[in-house]
Amino acid sequence: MAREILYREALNEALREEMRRDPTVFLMGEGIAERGGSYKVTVDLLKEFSPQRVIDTPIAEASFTGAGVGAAIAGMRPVVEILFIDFTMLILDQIINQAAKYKFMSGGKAPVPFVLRSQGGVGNGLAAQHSESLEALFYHIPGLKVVMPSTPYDAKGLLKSAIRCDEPVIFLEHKLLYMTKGDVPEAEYTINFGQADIKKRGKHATIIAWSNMVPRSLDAAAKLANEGIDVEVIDPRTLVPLDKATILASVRKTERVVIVQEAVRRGGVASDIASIIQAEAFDYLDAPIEIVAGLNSPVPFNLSLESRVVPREEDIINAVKKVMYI
Amino acid sequence: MAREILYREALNEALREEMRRDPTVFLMGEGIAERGGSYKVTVDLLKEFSPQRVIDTPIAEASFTGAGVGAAIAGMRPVVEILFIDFTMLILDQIINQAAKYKFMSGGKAPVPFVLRSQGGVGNGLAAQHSESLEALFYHIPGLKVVMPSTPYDAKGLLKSAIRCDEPVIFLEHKLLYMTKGDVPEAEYTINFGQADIKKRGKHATIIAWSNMVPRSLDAAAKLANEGIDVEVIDPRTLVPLDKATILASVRKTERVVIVQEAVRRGGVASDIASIIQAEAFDYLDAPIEIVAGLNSPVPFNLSLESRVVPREEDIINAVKKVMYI
Amino acid sequence: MYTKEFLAQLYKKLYTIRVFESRCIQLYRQGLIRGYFHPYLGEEAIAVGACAAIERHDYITSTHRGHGHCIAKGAKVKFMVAELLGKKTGYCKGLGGSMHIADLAVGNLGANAIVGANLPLGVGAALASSMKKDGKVTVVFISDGASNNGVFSESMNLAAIWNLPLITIVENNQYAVSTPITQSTCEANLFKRGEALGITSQQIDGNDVLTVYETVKNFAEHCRRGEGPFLIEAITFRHGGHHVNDPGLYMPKEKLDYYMSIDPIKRGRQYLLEKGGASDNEVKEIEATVEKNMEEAIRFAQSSDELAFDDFLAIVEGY
Amino acid sequence: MYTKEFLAQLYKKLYTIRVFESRCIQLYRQGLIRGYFHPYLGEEAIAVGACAAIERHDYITSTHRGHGHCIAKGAKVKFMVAELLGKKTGYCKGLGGSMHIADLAVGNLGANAIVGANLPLGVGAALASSMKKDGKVTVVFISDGASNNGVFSESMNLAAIWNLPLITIVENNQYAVSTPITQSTCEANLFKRGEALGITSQQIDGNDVLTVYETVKNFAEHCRRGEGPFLIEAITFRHGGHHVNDPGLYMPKEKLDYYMSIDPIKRGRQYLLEKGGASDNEVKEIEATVEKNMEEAIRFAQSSDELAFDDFLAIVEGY
Ligand SMILES: Cc1ncc(C[n+]2csc(CCOP(=O)(O)OP(=O)(O)O)c2C)c(N)n1
Ligand SMILES: Cc1ncc(C[n+]2csc(CCOP(=O)(O)OP(=O)(O)O)c2C)c(N)n1
Ligand SMILES: [Mg+2]
Ligand SMILES: [Mg+2]
Repeated sequence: MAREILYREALNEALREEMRRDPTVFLMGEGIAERGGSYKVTVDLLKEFSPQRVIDTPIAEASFTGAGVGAAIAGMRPVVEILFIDFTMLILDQIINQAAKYKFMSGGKAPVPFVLRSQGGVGNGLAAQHSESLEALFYHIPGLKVVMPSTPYDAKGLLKSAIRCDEPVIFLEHKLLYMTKGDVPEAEYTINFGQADIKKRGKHATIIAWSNMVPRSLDAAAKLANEGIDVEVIDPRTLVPLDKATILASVRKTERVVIVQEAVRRGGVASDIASIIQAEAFDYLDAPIEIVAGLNSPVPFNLSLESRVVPREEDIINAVKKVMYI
Repeated sequence: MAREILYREALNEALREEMRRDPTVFLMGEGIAERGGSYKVTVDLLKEFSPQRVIDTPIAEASFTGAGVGAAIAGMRPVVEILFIDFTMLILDQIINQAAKYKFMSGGKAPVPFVLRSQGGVGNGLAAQHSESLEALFYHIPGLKVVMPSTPYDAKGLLKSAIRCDEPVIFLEHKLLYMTKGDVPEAEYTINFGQADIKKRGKHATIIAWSNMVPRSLDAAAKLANEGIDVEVIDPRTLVPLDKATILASVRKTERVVIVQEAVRRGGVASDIASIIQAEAFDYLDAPIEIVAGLNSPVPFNLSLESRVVPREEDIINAVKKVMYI
Repeated sequence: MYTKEFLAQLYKKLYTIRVFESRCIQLYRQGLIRGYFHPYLGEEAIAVGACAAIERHDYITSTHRGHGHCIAKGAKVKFMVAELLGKKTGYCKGLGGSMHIADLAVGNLGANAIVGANLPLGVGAALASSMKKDGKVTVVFISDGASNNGVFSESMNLAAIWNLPLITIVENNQYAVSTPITQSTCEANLFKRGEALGITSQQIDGNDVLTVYETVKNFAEHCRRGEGPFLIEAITFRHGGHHVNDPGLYMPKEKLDYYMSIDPIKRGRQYLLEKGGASDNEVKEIEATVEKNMEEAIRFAQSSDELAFDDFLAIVEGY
Repeated sequence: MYTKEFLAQLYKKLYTIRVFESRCIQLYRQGLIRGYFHPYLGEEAIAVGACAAIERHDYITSTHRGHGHCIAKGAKVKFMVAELLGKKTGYCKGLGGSMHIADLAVGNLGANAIVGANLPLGVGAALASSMKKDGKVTVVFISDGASNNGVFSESMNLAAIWNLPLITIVENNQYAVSTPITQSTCEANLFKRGEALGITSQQIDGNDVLTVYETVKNFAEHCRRGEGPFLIEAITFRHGGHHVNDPGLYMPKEKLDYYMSIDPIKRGRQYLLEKGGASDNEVKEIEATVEKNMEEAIRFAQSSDELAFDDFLAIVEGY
C-alpha cells in the first residue's frame, strides 16, 4: 500500500526506520533535535530517540562533521546534516581529505559508513550564499557516493540505502522539493545505488536530469507531448555510481540528448555525462548533446533575476527542439 | 634577452617585480618569509621587503585566507600561499562563498584583487593528502579565474597578470615543475588571461593539456613524430577564461582530440572541455574525443603505484593512436 | 558630560533601527520582502554605541542580523529598503538582499550569510589599515553562535600576533537560532576566549548604548596607537525569534521580560531626557522625523525598478 | 611505587621509538624511504607515558609526526618499516606511508597529514564510545601549531559540551615547522585555551615519561566516569629539524642543549635504574633486544613485496 507523503516526510521516515533498525545510527546537525531541522526533516525524532542519537550541535561544521567521520570509523553510522550545501564549503577537508580517503589510506581496511545530508539549489530569494548547486565538487572525488533524489519515493529508498552503505555518501536534497508529494509504500524498501529511473518513457529524445530539474523536465516533456514530441526523461538518482547502461541504452534509442542541471554549466556534472556519452555512443548521436544549465553567475536575491539563472521549462523545451533540429 | 631560469625562480621574479611596482601587493602564507616557502618560491623576498609585506602565518588557513580577501576588499593586493592544494579544502568558504561572490553580492561594486597561489599534483611519495589535482573545484565557480602555467615563461607572465587582475585568481602551480627550466626574458612582460599557447604545431591530432601534463604531452608528441604522427599540443594556460577559439580552430583543423589531465576523469576539467568541443565542433570530429586522466583513486604512497595513477607518456601515445584509428 | 546633540544623535539611530525593523517586518508579512530576515530588535544599543565611537571612514563587517549595523554606520534607509525589496536602487542593486547589504562609502564592508565569515574579512581590513597606516579601526560584529566556529579563535589569534586595530564585538544574545548558549558551551563567559589568546577582553552590558560607546571609544583609541586588538562581549537578548518566521517560543518569558525592561531604546530615550536635558517634545520630534523618513524610504523603494536582465548580465560578464 | 617490569616496559618503548626513528632516518638517507618523514626524536616521553596510561582497546589519533604514537600504542615495528618502505606487508599495504599509518587492531585510528584534522576524528571516536558506553577513552595527540587551527577550539568545545571521554595532548614542541610559538600566539601557555572553554587543562613536563603517565592515568579515570574531556599541554622540544631534510638551524643551541639535557630516553633509563632497581646489564639487554628487533624489521620490510597493481585496482574498485 502506498500513500502520498511529502519528500521531507519520506526522509523523516527513512531516518526513523533506520534508527529503529540499527542502534548505531545517529543524527547530528544544527537545530535538528528540539526544532526538527530548518526544513523539518528530523521533526519529532527526538520524541522517539534519545538526545544522544539526535544531537544538536554548535555552529562548528568542520568539527562536528569530522566527529561524524571519526564516529563512523569507530563503528557508528552517523548521519550529519549541514543546513545548506553552501556551508559544506566549511567541511571539505573532513569530506575530501578524510572521509573519502580514510579507507584507502589505511590499506583498504576501515569502512567509513558516514552519510552527509545537505540541500542545495535556489529557493525564494535566499541569495548567493544559500542557493548554490555544488554536487560537482563531490562528484569529482574518488571514494564518495553522490545521491540526489527527486521524489519522495526515491528520497526514502535512497536514504535508507545510504545509511546502510559502508562508504561515505553525500546525500543532497533540494529545498524546493521538501514540500512536494508523491507515492511512498508503507512497506519497507530500499533503492540500490547506480540504478537510474526512467521517469517517463519516450522515443524522440533523451532528457537526463536530477533533483529539482526532474519535475521541471517532466513538465517540459508534457508540453512537448502536446506538440507530438515524445521524450524520455531519465533520472540517474545517484550521480556516483552513475547508471551508464540505462543512459547509453536510451541514447542509442533516441540518438538525441539533452542534459539538464541547475548548477552552472562550466565544470558541472552535465559536462561529464556529456563527455561519457560522446565517448561511448559517438556513432549514435544525431546532434550535439545540449546542456541546459544554470547561468554562469552567483544566485541573485531579486526574485525575477533568480528565476532567470536556473533552467526554465522553456529552456528545456527549446533544447529538445534544438537537438531534434526543429 | 632571455635566460634559462627555473619555474620557481620565474615565480619569484614575478612576485618581486610586482611588489616593487605596487606597494599594495603583499604575501601571506606559512613559512614563506624567513624560510622562503616549502618550494622556495618566495626565497629572499624578506630581504628586500618588510615583514609586513612577506607575512608568515600560523596554521590557520581559513582565517588568513579570509584576511587576504578582506585586505583585498580594503584596497590591498594580497597573494596568499596555501602550501598544498589539498589544504585549500580548508579555505573554500573564503574562496567560493566570499571572494568569488563578494563583488556580485555588493551589486557589482567592489573589486577583489586577490590571488591564491597553491600547488598540486603527485610528487614523489607524498601520498593521498599532499598529491591531489583539484582545479575542477575552482573551475566550476563563477567569479574565479583559474590559471595553471606549465613553463617558467608562462608562470612569470601569468602571475604578474594575476596580481594586476581585479578579480580573484586561483593560481595553481605543480610541485614537479618547480625545478624545470625555461627561457624567460629579462625585460618586463605579462601574459593576458584567456590566451592558449600552442606549444607544438601539428596537423594530425590535437592534444589539449595543462600544467605538468604539458611536458609529458610534448614528450609523447616527440615520440609520435618519430612514427610520422604530427600532433598539435595546446596549453590553455588559463582554464578560466578558456581560449575556446584556439582550441576549436585546432579541432577544426585536425578533427581529432585528446585531452590530458592529471586529475581523475570523473567531473574533471577535461570532461568540460570535451563537452564544449562536441557542442561547438560536432561536425568536425572524426572520432570520439579521448580523455587521458588520472586513475579514479586517491594517490597511493608507494612509488610504483603512484606512477600508475597519473597519465604516462604511453597512455597519451595510445590515446592519439586511438583517435587516429591506428 | 554628553551634549544634547550627541545623545539626540544616538537616540535617533536607536529609534531608526527600531522603526526600520518593525516596518520592514510588516513589509515582509505583506509579501513585499522575501528570503531570510533576521531582526536586530533589542540589540540596537550595540551597533549604535559602537558606530558612534568610531569614524565614518572606519570599517565594520556585519552578519546575517545586519540591518542595525548598517544603519548605525551611516546607511540611508531608503537604499536599504530598496535592497530588501530587491530593487536596483538598493545598495547592492537588489542582488544581495538583507544578508549581503554592503555600504562601502561609509566603510560598511557588508553583512554575511555565513556565520563567522565576516570575522576573517574584518581581520583583513584591519591588516590593510595596519599596512597602509591609514589610522582606521575595524569593528567586527558577531554573535555567540559564531564564537564556536573555528574562524573565531583563528582570526582573533591572527589579529593578536599582528597587533591589528581590530575590535571584535560578540553580541551575546544568548542564542544561535533556538540553541541557548548554555547548550553550546560550558563557559558562557565568552570574553575568556579572548583572554586565552592574550587579548584584552571585556564583558559589558550590551543594552546600554553609553557603555558600549565608552568601551569602544577607549579601545579604538588604543587601536589607533597600535595597541589592538580587543574583544568585547556585549550581553543582550533578542526581542523575538531568530528570524521573522520564528515565534521564538523557546525563549523564557521572564528573561524576555527582563531584557524588555532594559530595552536599549527606552534607555537611550531616558539618557536624552535626563542627561541631555531634552524635552518630551524634542524627543517626539526626533521620532516623527525618523518615522517620516522611513515612510519616504518605503515609497522610494516601492517606486523603484528592478535591475533589468541585461544589466544583470553585464555584471556577471566574464564570470 | 613503580615496578621494575613497568619501568622496563616504558623504557623499552622509549628506546624503541628512538631506535626506530634513528634507523629509519638512515634508510631515508639511503633513498629507501621517500616522501615526508617527521621524526619524533625528543618527544618520546609523551607518546609512551600517555599510551602506557590507557588500555589496548582505547583509541588514539595521531599526526604527521606519528611514529612514536604508533609504537607506543602497540604497533609492531616490522609492519611500520614495511609501510615506510611502501610494501604490501605494511600496516596500510604501502598505500598510506609515514603520514597515514593506522593500526586499528590496537585502537590507533591513524596518523594524519592535515594538521589538526585528527582532533575532530578523535572527538568522533570519543563520541562513539560515549554512545556505545564501551568505557573507552580517546587520546588525541596534536602539537602547538595545530592549536592555532580552528578545529582545535571547535573540537574541544564539542567535547566539553558532550562530556566526552577525550584527552587532548598538545605536544608543545614550540615550533610549527620553523615558526616558533612566540610568533604564532601572544599567549604561549596553550592550556589556557582549554580553560576558556571550561575544560580542566594542565601544563606538564613533556620530557618526563612518568609525569605524562600520571597525568593521563588520572584524567583517563575521570573520563571513564563520564567526567571528560581534558587538555594536557606537554612541553617538549624536537631534537632536530621539522623533517629529515630540515637541519633546523633556526632552533637556538642553548634551548636544544637544555632539552637534550632532559632527554626523555635518558630520564627513562634513569628511572629504570634508580626507581626500578634494574642493573646496567638489564638495561643493555633491553636495548639489545630492541636493536635486534629493529634490524629484523628492516630485513622483513626489505624482503617484502610491493602491492601488485591489480590488487591495488581491487581496492579502489567502485570509487
Ligand atoms: C556557517 C553557517 N552555519 C550555519 C548557518 C545557519 N545560521 C544562520 S544564523 C544562525 C545562528 C547564528 O547564531 P549567532 O552567531 O549567535 O547569531 P545571532 O543569530 O544570534 O545574531 C545559523 C546557525 C549559517 N548561516 N552559516
Ligand atoms: C592544514 C595544514 N596546514 C599546513 C600543513 C603543512 N605542515 C605540515 S606539518 C606543519 C607544522 C605543524 O606544526 P605542529 O602542529 O606544531 O606539529 P609539529 O610538527 O610540531 O609536531 C605544517 C605547517 C599541513 N600538513 N596541514
Ligand atoms: Mg546569538
Ligand atoms: Mg609543534
